[in-house]
Amino acid sequence: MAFEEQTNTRTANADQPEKRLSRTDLMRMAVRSFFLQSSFNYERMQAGGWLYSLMPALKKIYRKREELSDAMKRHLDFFNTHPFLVTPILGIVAAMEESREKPDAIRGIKVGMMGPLGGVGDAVAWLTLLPITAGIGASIAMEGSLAGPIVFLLTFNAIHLMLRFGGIFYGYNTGVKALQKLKSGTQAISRAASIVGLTVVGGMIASYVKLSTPAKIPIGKESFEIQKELLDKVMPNLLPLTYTLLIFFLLKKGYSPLKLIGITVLIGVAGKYFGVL
Amino acid sequence: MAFEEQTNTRTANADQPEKRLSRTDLMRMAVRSFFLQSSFNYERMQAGGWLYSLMPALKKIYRKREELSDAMKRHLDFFNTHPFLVTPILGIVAAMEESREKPDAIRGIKVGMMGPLGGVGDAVAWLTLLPITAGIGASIAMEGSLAGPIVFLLTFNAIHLMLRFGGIFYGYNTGVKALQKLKSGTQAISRAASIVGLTVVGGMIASYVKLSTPAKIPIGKESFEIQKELLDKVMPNLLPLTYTLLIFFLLKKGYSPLKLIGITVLIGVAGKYFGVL
Amino acid sequence: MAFEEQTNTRTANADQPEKRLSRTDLMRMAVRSFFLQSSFNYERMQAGGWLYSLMPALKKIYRKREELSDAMKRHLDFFNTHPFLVTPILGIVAAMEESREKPDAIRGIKVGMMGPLGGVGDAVAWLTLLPITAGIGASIAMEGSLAGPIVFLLTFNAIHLMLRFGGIFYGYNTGVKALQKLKSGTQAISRAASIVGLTVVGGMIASYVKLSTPAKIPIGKESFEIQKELLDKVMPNLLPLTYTLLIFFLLKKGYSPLKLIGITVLIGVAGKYFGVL
Amino acid sequence: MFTEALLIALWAGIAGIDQFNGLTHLHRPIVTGMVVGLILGDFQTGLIAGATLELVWMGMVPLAGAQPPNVVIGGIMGTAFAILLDQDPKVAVSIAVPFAVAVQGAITLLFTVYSPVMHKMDRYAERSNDRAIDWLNLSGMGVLFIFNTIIAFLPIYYGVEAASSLVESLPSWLMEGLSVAGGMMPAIGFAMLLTVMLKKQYTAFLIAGFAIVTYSDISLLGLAILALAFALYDFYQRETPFAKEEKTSGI
Amino acid sequence: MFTEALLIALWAGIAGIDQFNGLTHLHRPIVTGMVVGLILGDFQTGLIAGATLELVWMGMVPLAGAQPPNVVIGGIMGTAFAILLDQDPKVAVSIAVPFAVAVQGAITLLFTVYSPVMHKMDRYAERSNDRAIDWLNLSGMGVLFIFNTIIAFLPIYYGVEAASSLVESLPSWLMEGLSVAGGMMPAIGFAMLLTVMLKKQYTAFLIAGFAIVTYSDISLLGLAILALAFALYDFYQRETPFAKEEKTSGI
Amino acid sequence: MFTEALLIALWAGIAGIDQFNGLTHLHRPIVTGMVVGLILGDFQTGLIAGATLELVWMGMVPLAGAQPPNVVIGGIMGTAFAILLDQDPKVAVSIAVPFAVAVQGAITLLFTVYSPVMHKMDRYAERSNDRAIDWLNLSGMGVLFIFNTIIAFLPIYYGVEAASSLVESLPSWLMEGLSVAGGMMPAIGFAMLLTVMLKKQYTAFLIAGFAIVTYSDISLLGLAILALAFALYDFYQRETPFAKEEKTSGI
Ligand SMILES: OC[C@H]1O[C@H](O)[C@@H](O)[C@@H](O)[C@@H]1O
Ligand SMILES: OC[C@H]1O[C@H](O)[C@@H](O)[C@@H](O)[C@@H]1O
Ligand SMILES: OC[C@H]1O[C@H](O)[C@@H](O)[C@@H](O)[C@@H]1O
Repeated sequence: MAFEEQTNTRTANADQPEKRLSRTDLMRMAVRSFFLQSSFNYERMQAGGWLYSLMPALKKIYRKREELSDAMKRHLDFFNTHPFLVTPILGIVAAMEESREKPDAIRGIKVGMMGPLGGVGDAVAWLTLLPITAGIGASIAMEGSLAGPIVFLLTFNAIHLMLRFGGIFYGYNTGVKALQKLKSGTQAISRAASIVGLTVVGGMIASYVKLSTPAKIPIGKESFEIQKELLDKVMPNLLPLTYTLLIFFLLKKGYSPLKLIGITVLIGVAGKYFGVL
Repeated sequence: MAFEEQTNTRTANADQPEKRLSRTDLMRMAVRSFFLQSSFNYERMQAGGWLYSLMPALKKIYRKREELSDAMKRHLDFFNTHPFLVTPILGIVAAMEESREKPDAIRGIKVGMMGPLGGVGDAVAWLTLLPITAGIGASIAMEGSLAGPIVFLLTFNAIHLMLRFGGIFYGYNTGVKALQKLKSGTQAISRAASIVGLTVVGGMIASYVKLSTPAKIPIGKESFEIQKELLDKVMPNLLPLTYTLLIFFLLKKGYSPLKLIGITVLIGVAGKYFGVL
Repeated sequence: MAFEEQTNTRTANADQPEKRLSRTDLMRMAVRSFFLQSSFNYERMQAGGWLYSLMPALKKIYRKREELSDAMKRHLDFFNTHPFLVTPILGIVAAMEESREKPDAIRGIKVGMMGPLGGVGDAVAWLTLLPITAGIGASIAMEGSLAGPIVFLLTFNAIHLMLRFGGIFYGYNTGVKALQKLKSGTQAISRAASIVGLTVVGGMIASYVKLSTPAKIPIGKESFEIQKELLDKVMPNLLPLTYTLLIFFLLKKGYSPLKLIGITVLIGVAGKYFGVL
Repeated sequence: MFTEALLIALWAGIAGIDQFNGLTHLHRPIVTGMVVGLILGDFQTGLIAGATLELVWMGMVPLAGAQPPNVVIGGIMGTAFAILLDQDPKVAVSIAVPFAVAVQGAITLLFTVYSPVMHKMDRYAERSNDRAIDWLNLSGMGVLFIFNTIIAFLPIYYGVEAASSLVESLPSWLMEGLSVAGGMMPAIGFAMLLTVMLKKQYTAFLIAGFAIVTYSDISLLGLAILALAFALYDFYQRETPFAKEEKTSGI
Repeated sequence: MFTEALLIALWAGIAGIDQFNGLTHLHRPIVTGMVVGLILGDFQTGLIAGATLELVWMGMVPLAGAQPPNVVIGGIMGTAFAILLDQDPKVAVSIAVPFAVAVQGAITLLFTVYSPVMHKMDRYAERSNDRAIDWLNLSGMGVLFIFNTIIAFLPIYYGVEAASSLVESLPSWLMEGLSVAGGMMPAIGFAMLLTVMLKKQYTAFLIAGFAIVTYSDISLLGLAILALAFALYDFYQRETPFAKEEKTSGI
Repeated sequence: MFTEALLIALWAGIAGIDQFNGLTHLHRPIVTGMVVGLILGDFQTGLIAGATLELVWMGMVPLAGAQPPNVVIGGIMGTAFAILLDQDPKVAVSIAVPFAVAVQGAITLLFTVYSPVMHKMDRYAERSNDRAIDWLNLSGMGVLFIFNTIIAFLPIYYGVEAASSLVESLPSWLMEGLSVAGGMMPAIGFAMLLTVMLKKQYTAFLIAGFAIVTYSDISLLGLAILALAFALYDFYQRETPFAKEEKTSGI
């Protein structure tokens, strides 16, 4: 791997003044990272926002005009990662720029990190943190309590801000060594997130998908309520679970979510019309 | 091991027309396997039913009278396995007969599989699947709902039929290779079945064994209800658990179930007579 | 390690009459061990009680006055271990004295065992067994039932006596071999005890720490009950958990329990005064 | 009464076949109890007595050909007499046992005397007469059908009256005691299961199942689902140790 | 009505910015529903409709830049129309979808036509003009604000009346059917989450979560805490195998 | 009052012995509370005050000879005064603490001044006088008995009246505040347990126990049983890795 060489290069530059970036510089980069996607486009995605976020570091490091211009051009390449996890990359790249690593090394690290961090971020933030906090918030809001949205915003952003501001210092201070820690930590975090996330999704299927049948089969004077006397006996929430799994398999078969929304509307309306839903 | 050689033998016979048995032949064998125990006896156990089940394959493979007679005689040896898991053996043996393996090899495989599959089948079908499905069915039936027996028959036979019909194709298509997969799968399945089975048995002890005492100790004007104020405080279902464990240890010590049924009747009647049960 | 040599020494002494100590002798030692701490003092801690407990063995083994006096002096060294786990050490040491092991070997074993068994005993008996049995007893007693203290005394002492009386025979019969078993068992037992203990402590925090706020925020004619409409929505028992964790961190920071009791009294009184508790 | 006795007997015949052939398990008390209840016009008692008997027979399964007390006749007689004598379903157990034990012996005998059939088969095999072997094999079902039909018919048709007057003459505490014993009886089925299933490394699950049901309102299916989830976790836990999983990980 | 429509539109503008910048997620239906409810004077319906829509959009998150049906406009329109047309909050879902899908297309288009901005940046970088780059980057927010404001304002200000008379002319079973469909809709969100999250070794947890909630009264937070405890156990279980732990042990 | 004070004092003497000898733990507040309640004719309050004090003393155990606030005198004084002053059992805690702390110091002193006894023993050992050593060892119990009896007797016999008039003169919010504090007090016992028991790999269980009790109706024993089941699973999980188990498998 190329890592070792880079670290060597860095040590070789030990005569360079290191750690010129101040706490404030790093904080400013973290704050700017909130605007990572302001000029999002399908040509280079977050490239504009990346340069915007890195600017405070570049301006401090490269005092000469040409050097700065060079660096800026280098950082307008295609870039895309998870917006909450951009800060560790910013931190590492800033540290590397500061110790004048070779541009190719910097580009390598940048590209090598953006993919995995994008994936992990999507898994942890969009697919676990968001469903859990929003799910809990929704469960409170459903009862008509203002606490729902508040709990959601507070818990979600507590972690959001921790990632952003923690990430920049972690990346800058640990430098390329952070990479190896990330590597082993990533796997464990994904697993833990999946455990918690899927448990909660299982619970949400049981509590939020509403589907039951009012149908009755008349037997003499009495009548047999299918929901209460059969389905609920077998397992409560049987229909919600079945329907969710059905949708899941249709999605796997390539049905688009939109089509499935349409089908759901049809089933709901027809079911009501015929008195079975 | 002898396996490798057999496989070689088989490949050597590659000029033989393979896969002559049709889907229908295999299906007929699976259906016949339902009558595996029709002539059950303590001399050779399922031998008659085994030959009966294998017949469709033998007739297709051995067109000459003497060959057929030979094969039939070979398959009247002692045989006994779990009735739901006979089909994988039928499948493998049919495949071997078809490729004219040596009779000794076939007999080896047959005998080598019937024991382990008998044990696993007893553990999984009789001691786990049956208690769980029947237990769940009984819990519904206890409330007087028709759904009890129905749920039992449907769930039990869903797996029953899957094993039978899945097994024959699995055995025939995978041939002797199936053996190795079985070997590693068996262990994991037994473990999973034990986990689920014992959890449910634990639950059934708590919900089905009915044992409590109406005895009261008078203290002045009031009275101390042993069940409610002592036993239930310590642990609900304490007596059912204790009694089950007692029976368990007596069984381990060699008491026959019949004797324990007698003892239970005595305890019940005497307990009622003396007002402590 | 010195173990192997000792075992050799012992075998070398095979001409000595072994196993002279009777069941009664061992029982008497176990009974005497109840008074292990009767002369507890900060100079040699349980040394007096140790000699007192070992006396029946020494008197049987050393018939000559000088030998006995020698042995007694040797066993007045500093000694301290967990009082419930002293018996395995008594057993091993008695077995060693009986086969006339070298005094240094005996002292080595004694000192080598008292530390670890002290630690394990504290972890298992004082920090797990006691909280669990007392916690369960308290939960029953809280409802005003006599069964609370009884259940506590019975369950606690069942294990207490098992350790004492089981330990002496185990130690004596297994001899120094017991050491190796103890070594691997200790770890597993500590882990299991921690699992059960901490689960129960978690449960006790939820059921025994009483802390809630009656404060309301008036909104127009209505009022917003902080406890019911916010805290309980987020999580029941939020305040008890928070307070316990707070105390925990203060203890870690070096606050004395006494100071924290004082602080708690202050908070309680002030909270009541200002109507927020 | 004749019609009912006949219908029950026919059902016993069918169940007797299913016990060894087909094995759809409609011969288990949970099903036969309901059917007998239907025939005798007391569906509810039939269901509940059947469910009660089912639990008692839980661990009594035929392993390696060994016959436990007969579940078919036990289930049918227990339910039928409980209904006809107007007793608590739990009393069914004490009634069922003597029948079940008697038939256990009879079946064992049957499987012994059926041995000569094998020698006949040997001879047919010699002549490669597969038709004859087919019939000889299937013939066992006829024997089972006739056997069970008769065994079920006689006591119900001839015995109920006698039993009824016997029961009336018994003191009430005796019948109530039998009912108490019936409630305890499932302990035997479960204990038998445990003798076969319980290994020390699985004790945890027995304990957990007991505690969860004792301290919550979960149904048995709910419990089974939870246990399944745990078994799945355990399975993958053992399959993919961390080191291995980690090796395949990204970045 | 003009004031309300304007306020909602401005809020849509803010939420539209937050969707890509800031990402505090005040743009999610659970928050916007409440805000729209406040503006329209029906706080409760807003909260509940928002929560309902939140669940539907659960799995619809932007992965690798791909846009799902727009959550901002979907959430706002769904809630606003549910309140203004006086419908069951569950009906909000069927209303929200067409808007959300239309805007999904519009945003994709926007991100495409925004590409030339990059070339401008290249030129500014050449001249190391960081100020210009700052402004160019931030400009996107203005576009999003204006876009969302307009898209939200028009249908509410001009469309409610028409929609209202339309709804009145519809048979009641249709609206009730939409409400049923709304109740089923979260299944889609959850199924989408599953397509991304569910690997076979995690099935256990999906099952456990479902069973625990089905058979107990636990809240989702309680469930999440339990799951967290399990994840912690699992984590340390994998980290310290017994052998290793044992080595460090005492005696 | 004299009789009661004397009985309590004698009980304190016995409990004081049990604290270091015997260790049957009848000296814990859960038992002494009940006994004091019996003596003072208020069994219920005694039980509940004892249980409350038990929880506070939960983590305060003697490790390596270090003395925590004295559990014997704390438990007895707390309960006795709560009953005699007719206070909420939770107030018992605030009363108990000052006594317990004073006696903690006294016991530490006692164990220090008891050191010379060892030198006497040395001399008896020289002469192999085992009888003398027996008596010398057991003598400590007498000291503990007398010490605890006196310490318990004096405040109860002489102090209640003064305390009673003091309490009456106090504002009600003060006593109620003490009761609130008493309710919070177990947090200290639990936190002390945690400082010794909690390692990071066990956090999972603390969380799980808390969540299970918070979100269900399980009793502590039920929880302990569940935890035991888990510990058993964990134990065998670590003992038999799959590979090994598989090797011994059949076929
Ligand atoms: O043990 C294997 C097998 O043996 C016999 O064939 C019968 O008892 C079956 O019920 C059993 O499954
Ligand atoms: O996949 C990484 C990343 O890609 C794009 O930038 C957006 O879709 C983000 O939401 C996503 O997190
Ligand atoms: O630590 C071991 C041991 O030390 C002292 O003897 C006492 O504090 C005991 O309670 C403790 O168990």
